[in-house]
Amino acid sequence: MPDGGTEMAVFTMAKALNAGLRRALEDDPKVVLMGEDIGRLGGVFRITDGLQKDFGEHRVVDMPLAESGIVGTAVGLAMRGYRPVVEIQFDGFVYPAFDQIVSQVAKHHARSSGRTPMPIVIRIPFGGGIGAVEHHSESPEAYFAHTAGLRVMSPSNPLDAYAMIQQAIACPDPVVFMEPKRRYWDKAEVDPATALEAAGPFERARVVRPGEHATVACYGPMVRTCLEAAAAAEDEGRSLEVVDLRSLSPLDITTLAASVQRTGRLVVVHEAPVFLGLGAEIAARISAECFYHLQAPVIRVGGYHAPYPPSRVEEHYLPDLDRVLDGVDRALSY
Amino acid sequence: MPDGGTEMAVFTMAKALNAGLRRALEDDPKVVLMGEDIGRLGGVFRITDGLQKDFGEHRVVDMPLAESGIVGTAVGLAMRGYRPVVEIQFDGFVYPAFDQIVSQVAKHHARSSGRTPMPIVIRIPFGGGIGAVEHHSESPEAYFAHTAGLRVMSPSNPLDAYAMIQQAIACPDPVVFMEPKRRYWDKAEVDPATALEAAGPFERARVVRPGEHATVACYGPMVRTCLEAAAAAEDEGRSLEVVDLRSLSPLDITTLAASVQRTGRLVVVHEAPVFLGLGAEIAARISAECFYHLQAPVIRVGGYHAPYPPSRVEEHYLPDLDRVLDGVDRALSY
Amino acid sequence: MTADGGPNLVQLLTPEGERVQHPDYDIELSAEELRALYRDLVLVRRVDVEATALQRQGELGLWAQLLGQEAAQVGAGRAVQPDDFVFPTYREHGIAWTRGVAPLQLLKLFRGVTNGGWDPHEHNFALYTIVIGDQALHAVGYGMGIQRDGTDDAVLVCFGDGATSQGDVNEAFVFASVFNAPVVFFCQNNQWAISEPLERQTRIPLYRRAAGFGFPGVRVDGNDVLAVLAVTRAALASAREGNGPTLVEAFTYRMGAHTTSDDPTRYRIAADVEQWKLKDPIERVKVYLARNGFADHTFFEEVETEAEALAVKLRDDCRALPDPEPISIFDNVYATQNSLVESERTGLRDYLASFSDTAHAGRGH
Amino acid sequence: MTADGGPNLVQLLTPEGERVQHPDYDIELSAEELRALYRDLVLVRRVDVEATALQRQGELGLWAQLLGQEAAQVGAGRAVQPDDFVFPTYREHGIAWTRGVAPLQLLKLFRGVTNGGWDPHEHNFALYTIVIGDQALHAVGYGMGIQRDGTDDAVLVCFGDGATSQGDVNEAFVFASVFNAPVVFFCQNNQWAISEPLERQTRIPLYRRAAGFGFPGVRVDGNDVLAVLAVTRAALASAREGNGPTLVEAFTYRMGAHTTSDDPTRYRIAADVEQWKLKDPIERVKVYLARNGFADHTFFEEVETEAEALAVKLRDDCRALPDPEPISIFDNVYATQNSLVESERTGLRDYLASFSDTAHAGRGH
Ligand SMILES: Cc1ncc(C[n+]2csc(CCOP(=O)(O)OP(=O)(O)O)c2C)c(N)n1
Ligand SMILES: Cc1ncc(C[n+]2csc(CCOP(=O)(O)OP(=O)(O)O)c2C)c(N)n1
Ligand SMILES: [Mg+2]
Ligand SMILES: [Mg+2]
Repeated sequence: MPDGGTEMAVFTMAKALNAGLRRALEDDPKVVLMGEDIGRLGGVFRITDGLQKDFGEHRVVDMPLAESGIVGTAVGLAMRGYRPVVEIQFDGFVYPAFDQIVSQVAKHHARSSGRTPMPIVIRIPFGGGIGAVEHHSESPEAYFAHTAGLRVMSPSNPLDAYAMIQQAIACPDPVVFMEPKRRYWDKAEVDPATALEAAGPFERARVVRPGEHATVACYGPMVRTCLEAAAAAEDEGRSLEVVDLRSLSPLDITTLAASVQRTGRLVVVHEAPVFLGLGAEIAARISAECFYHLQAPVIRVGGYHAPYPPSRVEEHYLPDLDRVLDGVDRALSY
Repeated sequence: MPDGGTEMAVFTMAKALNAGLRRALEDDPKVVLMGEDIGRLGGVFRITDGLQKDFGEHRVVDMPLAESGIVGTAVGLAMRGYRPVVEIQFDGFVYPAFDQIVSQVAKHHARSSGRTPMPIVIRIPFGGGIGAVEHHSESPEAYFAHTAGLRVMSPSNPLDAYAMIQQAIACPDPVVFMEPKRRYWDKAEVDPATALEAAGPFERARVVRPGEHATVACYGPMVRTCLEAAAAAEDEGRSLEVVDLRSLSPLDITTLAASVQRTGRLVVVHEAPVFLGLGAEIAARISAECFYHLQAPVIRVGGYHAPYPPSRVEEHYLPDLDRVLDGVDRALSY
Repeated sequence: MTADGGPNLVQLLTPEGERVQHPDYDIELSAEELRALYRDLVLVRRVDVEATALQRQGELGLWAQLLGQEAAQVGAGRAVQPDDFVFPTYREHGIAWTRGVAPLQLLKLFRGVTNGGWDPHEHNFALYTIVIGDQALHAVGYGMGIQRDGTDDAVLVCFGDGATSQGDVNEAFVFASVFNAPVVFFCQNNQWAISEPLERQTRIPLYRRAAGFGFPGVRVDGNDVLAVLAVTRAALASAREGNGPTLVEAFTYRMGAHTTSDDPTRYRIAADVEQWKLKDPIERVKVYLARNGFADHTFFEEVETEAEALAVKLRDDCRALPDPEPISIFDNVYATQNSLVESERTGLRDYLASFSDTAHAGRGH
Repeated sequence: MTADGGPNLVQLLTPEGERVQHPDYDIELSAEELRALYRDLVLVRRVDVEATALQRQGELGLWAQLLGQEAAQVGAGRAVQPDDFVFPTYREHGIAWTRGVAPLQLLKLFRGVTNGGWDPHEHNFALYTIVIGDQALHAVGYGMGIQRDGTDDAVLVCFGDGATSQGDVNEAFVFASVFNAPVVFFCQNNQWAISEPLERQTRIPLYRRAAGFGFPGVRVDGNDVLAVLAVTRAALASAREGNGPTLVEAFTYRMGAHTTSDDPTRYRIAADVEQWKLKDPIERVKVYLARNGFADHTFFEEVETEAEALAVKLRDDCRALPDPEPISIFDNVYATQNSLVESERTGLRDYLASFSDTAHAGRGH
């Protein structure tokens, strides 16, 4: 379970999210947290630890066990002027709420000609690598990114987690906020006073490691994996530029294309299945925007077209350092 | 409303589907049709017209108004050895069933190590162009194609409709069967005796018009549009090859790549939003597989990243002949 | 299920226009108030008839008729206070009327010039919800907002008999009862969900569903505007007083087709409809008003004239409604600047501009 | 909500091991049958304890303990006939036992070597369902299949108190009642949905939910194996006879953590658990057997020995379970040949083969 960090400056991602939520609750009395087990328990990942105690049961609400109900009531609260922040317990449990998300949350602002914004944040701990049973390791982000009206974003580190959760809550658009659960316990120095500025606008991708020979685009849990791969590649004399996308809808194609125009090669990495995953859209766009610059096709490294497998074999499903480097090899073999 | 056709050989797509369902009901006593208003009314599009009368209320079942319930009970019937064919009334009403589709229908065969197949067909009249109110004109196929365990297919003409619905029902895999509702009243000659053979395996794309200068890939409602565009292009001296994908998951990339390797150019057309639509996956794959053949980036023509608009403006949302030709122009401008 | 609503039906005005008493519900209305209700009923019906005609003339893509449900809607709508909030389905033209939403606003949606139509906050009347049942949860969430605001407003949410099968509606029952939310669930049981009779949704009267969730349910004669007003008022008062939700089942009948796209002759017999004609919601009020001297001939004629004028104006205004601009497709997809939308908007703008030079709008046509 | 289950609780054996009578439910069991139930209870608890230990030792990724719910599960499981079909949640180890599913099969899922584990058709026991409530609809559909087959089988579907809030469970109530499906809804109300107490899901006793949908609901002492057996048997018989669904609420308590990942000290007080310890489902049977001479010391010892042997074997077998082959990821995604899966399978196979030449499995490590 997450370590709160003893020094103010060192945060796990879990603690950073907790601190970000706390700030949002303090800053705006309209912020309401809703979810299963987020009160006394503090959520199964303890992201909301202590918040119900400090802000009360009206602001941090343990909801009946029904995701559609949670998101649907969040819509109603938003109509009444609240800013609901919904926690979905695990990725695989968001689907009962799919109708409310796709037909209501995503579309209501447009339907109302801009009169009724839907400032709802839907937090989803996502992805695998934690040895869990079925439905606890999925990466459903493409469903949401394909849905107009939703923003989709994913932090990869404590600083972004702290800043982006606050930005997401402040944003009048609905945001599906994909939290890389296996990175919840990753630590980093965060200075709350400057974090928002340091993180920058949430719509911007970030070059987290500059390089020359190929660009690696990734987000959420895969950023650390790709950084490790880039470090390993350096030993082999290959210089990889790693881009943390941060925003999955919209995509910051400008930043990514600028990188690819320099390196001439792109590998996209995510845990979600490759088929119609984010990598498909990125490959389609970059193949068009960098048509004369690409020296190799865009290589996609990701999950397979199969249900997420039992945990004893998940390491073969998930892209790891070796698979990323294999993708880089393929990109460089052209 | 659909015309039954007076000659045996001329079928509207609606009638072809009706005839295909009738054949399936006759051939296999385990086939059960389930949906809203599919009994006496024959469905809002009359696809099941007369079937309850002829096969009884146990085989053609008017279900309570709840899509999750309909799909969820279909799962149970499948477990008991039945072959449920579910009608979702309109595209925008499939989302309440999303959890059952994604977490149960799609995954159960794998979960059970192959012991319990899910031979369920989910028929969805989809797409726009019929002047309908919100939620009645959507193209949600990418959500399903991204989901491992589901097959997704879409017929574009009466012959395929007649054959593919039977193939889908006979298939032990779950099939999301996307019916292009605005083509329900398109007519064609169908010989029921030879139709299944004529249609060929459902996993295969079909070159519906050969051409030289560019390939246009499409499916469902857009096939007619693209054929019309190809005819218009011919007047301008451009020869377009039109490929009807038919199967959206899996994609018949072999057939498509063979075409693109000849023409050097590809335009993908669908009504669904471009962002993470099927065109993204096709562009990503073809850009890789035909890397040395493509003389232009893959051009995608499709719906916009916006909720489906009110009907008085839908003609500007939907790809039409001109937008297809504009896409072709762009492909040829490289 | 009894066609007459069974022994527990709350009724204050019989189909014959007789005022009857009920032990639990009563209502005192002045002649003026009674006349106002009658006027509502007539105008609402006239709007509905006109809209149906406009659809036949091709001015609307679709219309969902309320014929037969006027009393249920006017009764409920007039029970609601200005600061209360109402969540309608797609058939709540009568309630819309009571919330001050101009009929033309409703037509916009069905004509296809908008997916919305009015300002929900101006009227405290949400946009029509087409996905069956979704709004039930919105209502509960809105009610939770009221609880947090500490005001004594209440919420009325409409849905049909068919909607009671949806998971979302039942989840709304759970959430409302657990949170004791100030919500009145107003179910217009018009006996049909398109072609499916009530028996496809339930085997017991719908009002009894509420007991399974621990809150009261009442069945009221949905064709009796007085009873609906009284029962809904009481339910709203109970919500306001902190007693949580109530389910009101307005027992009525869909006299018309489901929508103008529907053909009810395929699934129901004319005799049933004839039987319900005898329970017309307007006729009984007219008889009651006339018989008791609450209104005279002139009044009835004035209302007819007003209705006619309303219809004429509606027709003209409807025909004059402009189509949206193509580029409006991208309006309000997001509340903030969005690079994807911007690039697609620019794409469409440029594309459209490419035609403006040429004489014809396209090459293919 | 009363901690003792309230006045309508069906009980045949008190916590003190006293056999009591109930006007509506009774059961006659031979000494042998009673001993068999006791044996079930003890073995099932022993398996649960062993699995919990295996999780602590790192052999399982997770375990969902049934501690405290043995009587509910054994009672229900023994009420089911061989040709009936059972739909479990993820905690139904006791019912699995009664269906002849070897405990090792259950462990496979929690160890992470499969997402399933046994042949549902061999045992007429569906795979565990993790998504709360989904299986309720499967059960109704299965029951509709039974109706079409014309056999007199019935279905038992399990879910928890938390699950009663899910739309799917309530839709299952609607569908089962409308189609009069032969389904027994078996709700183990263990008072908790992870950290949320019952009050988060309902404000009235759960068995009363059924009345809202028009079918009977019964609350039974879930720690009383005799009462659960009697009530469930009656409900199944009713389903078989064509009377449709029944909701059985087994009033019990989750004595352990939600799963081995959970820490209940964060949300509940030890005193509550202590109170429920006095209602232990096994102890009361033991007292009853001993006091009435239905079993002697030797029998109790034999059962202990058997339990111990079972645990030892389970431990050994669990440790010996092989991990799946990487390439098995692609097994059974489809029942037919699929070009996408084939190409990805080939890709992974080639990729794995690329390492087999080199001494080390990868470059990074
Ligand atoms: C989720 C969903 N499924 C299906 C439909 C199509 N549909 C529109 S109205 C309707 C029947 C609704 O019946 P009821 O709830 O009784 O309301 P009524 O139309 O009778 O007022 C159906 C099935 C829909 N709009 N939404
Ligand atoms: C749709 C869904 N949402 C959330 C979860 C996470 N979850 C697993 S068990 C559980 C609580 C279930 O409570 P209850 O139904 O009472 O069953 P119990 O665990 O007490 O046996 C939750 C919230 C889930 N598995 N599925
Ligand atoms: Mg109705
Ligand atoms: Mg529980």
